[in-house]
Amino acid sequence: TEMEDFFKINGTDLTVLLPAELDHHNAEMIKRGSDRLIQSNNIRRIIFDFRRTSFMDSSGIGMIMGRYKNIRFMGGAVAAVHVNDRILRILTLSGIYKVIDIYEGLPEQSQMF
Amino acid sequence: TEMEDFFKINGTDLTVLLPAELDHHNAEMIKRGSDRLIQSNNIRRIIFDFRRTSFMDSSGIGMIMGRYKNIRFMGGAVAAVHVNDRILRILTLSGIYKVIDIYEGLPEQSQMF
Amino acid sequence: MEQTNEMMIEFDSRSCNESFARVAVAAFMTQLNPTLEEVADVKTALSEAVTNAIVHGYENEIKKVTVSCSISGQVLTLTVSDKGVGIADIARAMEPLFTTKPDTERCGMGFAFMEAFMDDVQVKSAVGQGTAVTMKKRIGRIAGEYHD
Amino acid sequence: MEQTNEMMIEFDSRSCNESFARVAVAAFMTQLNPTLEEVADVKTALSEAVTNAIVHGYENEIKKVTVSCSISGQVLTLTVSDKGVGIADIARAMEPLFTTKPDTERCGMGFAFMEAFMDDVQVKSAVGQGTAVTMKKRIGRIAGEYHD
Ligand SMILES: Nc1ncnc2c1ncn2[C@@H]1O[C@H](COP(=O)(O)OP(=O)(O)O)[C@@H](O)[C@H]1O
Ligand SMILES: Nc1ncnc2c1ncn2[C@@H]1O[C@H](COP(=O)(O)OP(=O)(O)O)[C@@H](O)[C@H]1O
Repeated sequence: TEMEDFFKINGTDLTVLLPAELDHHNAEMIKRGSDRLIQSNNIRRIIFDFRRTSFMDSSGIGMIMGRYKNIRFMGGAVAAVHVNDRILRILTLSGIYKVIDIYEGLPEQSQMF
Repeated sequence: TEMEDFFKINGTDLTVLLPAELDHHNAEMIKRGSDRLIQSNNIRRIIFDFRRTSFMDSSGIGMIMGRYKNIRFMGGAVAAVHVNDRILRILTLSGIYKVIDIYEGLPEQSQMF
Repeated sequence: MEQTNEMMIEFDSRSCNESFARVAVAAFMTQLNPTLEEVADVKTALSEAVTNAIVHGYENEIKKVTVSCSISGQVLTLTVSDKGVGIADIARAMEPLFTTKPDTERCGMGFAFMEAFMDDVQVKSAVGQGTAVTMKKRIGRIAGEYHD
Repeated sequence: MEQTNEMMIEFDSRSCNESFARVAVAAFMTQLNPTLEEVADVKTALSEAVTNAIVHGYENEIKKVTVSCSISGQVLTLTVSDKGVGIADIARAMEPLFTTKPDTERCGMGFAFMEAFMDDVQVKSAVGQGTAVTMKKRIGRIAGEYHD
């Protein structure tokens, strides 16, 4: 699992391909990796891609919230894509859906909420 | 997991579809189930089908050996079919390959040993 | 008589053991024939309590976290314990969004998630001695099969 | 400095917990990045020792079986313990095909399998007090990465 597998930059978009299990252990890795790229690449939007993710707990919420706070400060936005039912339930429970855009598929497709 | 899923009688052949993990716990179940059928159906050959089995330990060997001893006593035979590399290694280590027929596929196809 | 079964795991308070703890509990609870949803609920609640033991209880020092797990009838009981710093005000700690570590991106939702995904959550704690979180959940599609 | 990590599981000596023990140890050893073959080897050896604790140590009474597991560098160490009947003659018990329960379809290959699949097997036992089997295996495709 190399860092390049997780992060992809496209213009001012950073896409983060999240791991299968987004717990405290993996959230710390994602946090460190993405903050380095956000600072050095003038990122304006962070897209968290959940396509491989079947597990997330509140550490995952904390990590997304942390990135949201950083990028909002610079006028940026956060999106979550390829969100399955389980992940949606966690995002809803946490209230974070109020500040990030959530898509069942990709942003180009119709928005869920 | 109903008993009918594991056992199939065809003439004097009893085919035992073994579980994913053939350990002490499951070996006990297979033993009880097959002995009942062997007695009441004049079985002459027991075919252990490993197609779903990825794990076996010496309790599995003991169970096969036990069925072999019972049926040999009545002039019958034992075969193992759909045997993968891992299972073959265990069968070889145990020495049981000397008294049962082992097939990578089915008995109709070419015999392995 | 209801069938019972017990196990306990104890492990170093390293974040790499969080997934081990989830797999172990999920493997143990399969004997209750749970739905995927029930397994996911238990894994999430467990993960919150184990992470808290590592992050808050031991503040990332390497000590032992314990998870005891028992099954009685259709009810799964989990207790996650540490011998760490303990909690002074348990009621306050359990309030949604309350966290003593906002700087490290804790979002204060751990206890809220435990309560959302389990039927019952009880916390015992003493400052300087440690914390034990006990959670229960009734598992099984076939409700009412047991008399209780 | 070599990285170390430890865990321990303790469970009722019921045969339905044999698969739980295998899954827990397999989950713990993933951090060594083992091959599928190495995982299968460890699961088989573990299963033999756990089954022996249940069948011989406790003779199917329900008591506690313990599996301790540690990783140091690339070496996995497992100790399976029971507080059961113990073994009078360890050398004899370890001989291939020797079994004290031929009537229950034990085939006397348990210790032989442990020795075939692990690098080292040590047995400590005292009659009336119990048995501890300690097994070691070096894991990893990248031999020689650590200095030892
Ligand atoms: N095992 C523990 N040991 C000490 N303090 C704890 C423990 N678990 C929880 N706490 C306290 O309770 C607070 C709330 O916990 P929680 O709801 O899980 O949110 P978070 O983990 O995001 O802070 C923590 O910030 C911490 O102060
Ligand atoms: N944990 C244990 N407690 C007591 N006796 C044991 C234990 N493990 C092994 N033994 C003794 O060693 C013998 C050989 O064990 P093993 O090689 O595993 O074969 P098997 O389990 O098929 O008998 C057993 O028959 C038993 O007498």
